[in-house]
Amino acid sequence: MKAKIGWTTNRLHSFAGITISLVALFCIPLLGSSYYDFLFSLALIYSMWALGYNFLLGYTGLLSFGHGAFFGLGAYTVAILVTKFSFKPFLPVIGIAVLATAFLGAVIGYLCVRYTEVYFALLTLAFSMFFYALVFKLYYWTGGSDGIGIRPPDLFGLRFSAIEYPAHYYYITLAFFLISVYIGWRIVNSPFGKALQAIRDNPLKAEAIGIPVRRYKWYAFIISTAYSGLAGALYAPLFGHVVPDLFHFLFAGEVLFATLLGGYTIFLGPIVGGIVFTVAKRYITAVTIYWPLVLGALLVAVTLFFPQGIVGTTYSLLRRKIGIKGGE
Amino acid sequence: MDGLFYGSILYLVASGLTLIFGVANILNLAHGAFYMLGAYVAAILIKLMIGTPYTVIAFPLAAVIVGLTGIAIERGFIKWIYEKDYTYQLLLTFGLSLVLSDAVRITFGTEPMYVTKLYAHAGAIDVLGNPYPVYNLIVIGLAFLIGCLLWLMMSKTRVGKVIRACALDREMSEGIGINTSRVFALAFFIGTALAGISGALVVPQSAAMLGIDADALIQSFIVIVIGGVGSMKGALIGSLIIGLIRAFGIALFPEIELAIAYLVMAIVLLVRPQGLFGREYRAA
Amino acid sequence: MRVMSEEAKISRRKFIAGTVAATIAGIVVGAGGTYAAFAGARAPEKTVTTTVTKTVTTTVTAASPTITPTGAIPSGPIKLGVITIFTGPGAMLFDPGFKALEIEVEKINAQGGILGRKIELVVKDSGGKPDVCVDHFKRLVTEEKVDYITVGATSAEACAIAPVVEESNVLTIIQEGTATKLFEEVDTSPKYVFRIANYDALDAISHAIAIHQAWPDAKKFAVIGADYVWGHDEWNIITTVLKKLVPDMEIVAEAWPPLFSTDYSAHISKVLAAKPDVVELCLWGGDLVTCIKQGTGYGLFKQCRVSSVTGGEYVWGVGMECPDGILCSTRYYFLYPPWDRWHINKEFNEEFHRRYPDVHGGYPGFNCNSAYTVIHALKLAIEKAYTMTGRWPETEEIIATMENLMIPTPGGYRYFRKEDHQMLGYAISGFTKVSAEYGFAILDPVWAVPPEEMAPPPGKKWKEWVESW
Amino acid sequence: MLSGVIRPTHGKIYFMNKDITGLSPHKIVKMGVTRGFQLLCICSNLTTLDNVRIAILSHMGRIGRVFSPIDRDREAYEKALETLKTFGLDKKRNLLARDLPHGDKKLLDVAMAFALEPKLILLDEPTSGVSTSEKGKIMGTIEKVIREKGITALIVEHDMDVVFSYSDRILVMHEGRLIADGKPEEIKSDKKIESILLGVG
Repeated sequence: MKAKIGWTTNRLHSFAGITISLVALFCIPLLGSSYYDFLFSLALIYSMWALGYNFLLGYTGLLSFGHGAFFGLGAYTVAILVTKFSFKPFLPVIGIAVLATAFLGAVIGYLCVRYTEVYFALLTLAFSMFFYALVFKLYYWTGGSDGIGIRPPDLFGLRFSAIEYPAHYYYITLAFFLISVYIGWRIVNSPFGKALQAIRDNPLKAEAIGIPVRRYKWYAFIISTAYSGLAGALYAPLFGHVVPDLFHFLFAGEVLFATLLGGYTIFLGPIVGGIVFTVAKRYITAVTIYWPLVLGALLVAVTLFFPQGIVGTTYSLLRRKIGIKGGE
Repeated sequence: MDGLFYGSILYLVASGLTLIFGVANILNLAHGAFYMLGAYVAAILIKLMIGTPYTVIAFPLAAVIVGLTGIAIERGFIKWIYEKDYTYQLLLTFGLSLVLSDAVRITFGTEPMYVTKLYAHAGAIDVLGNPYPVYNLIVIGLAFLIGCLLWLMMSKTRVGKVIRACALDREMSEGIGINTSRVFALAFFIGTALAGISGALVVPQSAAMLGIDADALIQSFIVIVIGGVGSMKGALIGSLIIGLIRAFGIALFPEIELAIAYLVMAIVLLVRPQGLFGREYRAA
Repeated sequence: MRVMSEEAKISRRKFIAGTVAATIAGIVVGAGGTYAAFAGARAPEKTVTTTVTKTVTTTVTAASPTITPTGAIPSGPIKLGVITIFTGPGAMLFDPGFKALEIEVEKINAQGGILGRKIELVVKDSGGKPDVCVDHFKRLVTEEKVDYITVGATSAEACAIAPVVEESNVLTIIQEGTATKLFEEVDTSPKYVFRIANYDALDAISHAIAIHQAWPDAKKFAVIGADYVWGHDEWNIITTVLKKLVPDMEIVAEAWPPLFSTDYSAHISKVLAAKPDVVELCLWGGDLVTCIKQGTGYGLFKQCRVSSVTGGEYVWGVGMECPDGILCSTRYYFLYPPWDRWHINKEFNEEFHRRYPDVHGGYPGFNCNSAYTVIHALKLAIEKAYTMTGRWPETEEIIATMENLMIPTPGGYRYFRKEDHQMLGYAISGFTKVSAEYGFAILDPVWAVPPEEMAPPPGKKWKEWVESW
Repeated sequence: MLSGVIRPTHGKIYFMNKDITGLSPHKIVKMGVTRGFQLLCICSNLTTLDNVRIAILSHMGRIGRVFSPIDRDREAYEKALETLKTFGLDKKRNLLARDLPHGDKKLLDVAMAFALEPKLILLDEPTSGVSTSEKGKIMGTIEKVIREKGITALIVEHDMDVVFSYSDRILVMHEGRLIADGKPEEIKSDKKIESILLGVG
């Protein structure tokens, strides 16, 4: 609903929607279950990841199988800084992780954005598996297949642990989440954001009206990797352990799934998708040992029957029922 | 020699993947699951038939069963998304791969399935003073034979021409009265059957176990990218290259052997995205 | 160093004599009554349907429980959280173990449970993924409020979960998760974490000693090892020990196939080209089977002597074609202690074989022994603590009891070391020999190394200890 | 080739005495050459307004603004609205481009080219796929705008009615060669060209 600012008739709806969701998000720790704090911290992290991912998939039309690697890179940067260098101040650690990821994203992206569709997907897959193999092999730095266990970094001298004080961590995640959403929303609605959408719809035309297509794709790639890096950096202290699996393309499949589940044509889609995916996945794995089957079937069903995702489908329904206007 | 065997298996998996991509323009992420299914089905069949002269039939039978599953999946799911964005195609096959591999686990259990006798009975022969397993030679020969048959079918028969026409231009082929839908189903049958037979051929010298699907999938990605996505000849050359990289990598630079293959894939994509034998790549 | 290596060179006969003594002691205690209750064979029950949350509730009220509770016992069942692996390649290791756990829980429940409380299993599948494992753990503790937890975990999972356990104050027994660094680095003074299986360093040290004893003349060693932390760690420890035992030994070749490879020909060729005396196969599961099969084709077993640190139960998969004379080690072997001398083992094997003739070659593997040990250690500790407190013991009281508790397991007596909560058990080694009776290769002769011979003293890292020989 | 999408194999392209051979398309646009497309070429999931607006922002050099909301740029908004009005599309500005009728889509395509305030505009069959009745309307609109703003337009067209009714100068190409160059009246009266046109269609 946030996405519809600009249509005065819908201002009220948008305002109400934003307020309700903010209040709901703030209230989660009041449920009093440290498990839910943990779960929703994770959900917000996935949301941020999907939001960033959607800059490529939804707004630029590029499907990447390599975003697990950037997520993993963020997580490993934090883990290595904290354990190998004993560098613990929270914000700088996160900052360095994001910068490192964005830098690598810039290098990889520069090579990848020349290609489209399946070739782009395959190239990102190749790079991500290359890093996977490296992380697996560089035992001294990465702990190989066992990964690295990390103690959480400090925030303003406040020692927090993901297990003992999950509510703290939840609010930290929420703060990052809100900032990311705000920045993301500004970018999407900026001329640059529109230019990306033009590239997605019609790269030829975009070029013809003077948009430097390849350079903008590259920027979009960097932005989305920075988001992945942030999500990964927040993920590491939450779990207290990172493993090379994060770099695997199957892990990147999760963000793809989350984005699609929410609906990638709409700004709100991946945000909702990230939350729903996380909660659903954790729930399904908890109740059945057939969870790969259920998740796979869910993915198939979404692809075939709800290609617009949750938010997209809801929008269409709303539009038909009560005549709310506007798309994007 | 060692690279050749690995390359042969890889060729069979990858040619199936590349055939499906070439004809139906679908990058089938569930291909590894079909390979795993082939291994399990073959293991069951061989166990049933072992000791009888019919054991040999187990391999083609496994391939046919996997191929039929392939058709069923194609008709049931994939058929609906040919016209859609490639994003949906990747996602759908990704979902299918999860479902299929979990279905394999539920059906066949978590234990690896071993097949005894066949590999050992084939024995070993002397090659340059070192023993070499005959079974490996059989597989290499078989892969070569299947490769030849595929080539003959594609270039000489009517079916092959129809398939190639579809691969080149779907709408045009429809225009001249080809039932493309049926051709796509056929491509899926052949493609998945190839995955099935390679899975089956691995069983006697290894085992049918969970987890072999992801590896097969990603290795054949590397192969078809190097060879050229959609090119049958490319699959052959690509698998030979990967087989060799692997054999030399293990001997010379074991530390980074795995990473090298991915790096080669990335470099080929960057320098020549259409692969060594692929059709011209159009940057849209 | 001299002193220890003298001690280390214990003859095979001495090992056997040692274990015979231990087993006889075991029989005396065993006959004492704890296990008499289920001496009689029961008809196999239908497997509990593997659905959502497995609730094992056997309503059979059989023989009276060993201890009749008198004090305050909470009503309602004991909730035991189980996180193990049913999906993915790791499942082959832990699925049979879970079956063994189910068998034992059914048995205990049939006898009235622990102090009259039935055991209810709350089962989760981690798929071998550390993040899922941690997630399940949190859910089990905070949402499902289980009393105790057992984790059938990989090394990575164990390392990930141990710090979480220590902060959540729930008694957690890890079955495998045998990373050496778990108690050496990750969790140096465990309180709530216990681990059953002999960890990697014990496996490797005992195996290295066995290699040296079996082939004292061997100088040139090579390895084909699974390319992940476990494989590299094992080989590192084995060679460190061998270097102490054979100062002029050399490593002539190393080949590292990734996990779950289906083709080892290049690795075998590479190793053979270096002409080693002994080739170590640091592989497990289907990988080991595949490698042995292909090794036969390449004449591996004709050209050199072969050993495997995990061999024991995995050579079953090779069937009757398994070459004789592979030196295999393992954490538990189904024929050891021999059935006629240690009836727990006989019972355990027969029951498992009756119910699951097709699972894991039809006989329990080392994870099954671990799973058995989990539930019986818990039972013994609770009952023993109860005799002192007169009420249902607190977790801390159970932990205090469990430290240094002697537990009869199918694999002989085992105990938790107080200092690091590591259970110590015999390490088994033996030579393969195909057996028409079983249809696969068994270990014959087979012998055991007692923990005192191979376990670093508490608080000491394996490396310091081995270096100090 | 002129607009830079395809690189020429040989020869050079000059625009206003500058060599633009092999420049990337967006640089050529900066120099004042824009194009419309034969096949429909608009961004169908953006609104009509946004389609034109990004073209305007691109021309104003503000397309790279990452952080300021597009709606806050009044100047771009006004300009976009003005362009839309010129093409008679202002009533439909909040519709998604894919929901426009076909003729309007063609107009939008051209409008985006105009929004760039070009010196030279290349139009490739602006009326292809449009019904005969609509052709006049579209061409009329285009002609009006071109003449008002004094833009040179290079139009490729097969429809002879369109060609003869709107052109100032006609170049006839046949099998890759230039065979005639002149005013519509001259071309019309040339028998040789007529035979080719009739023969080829």
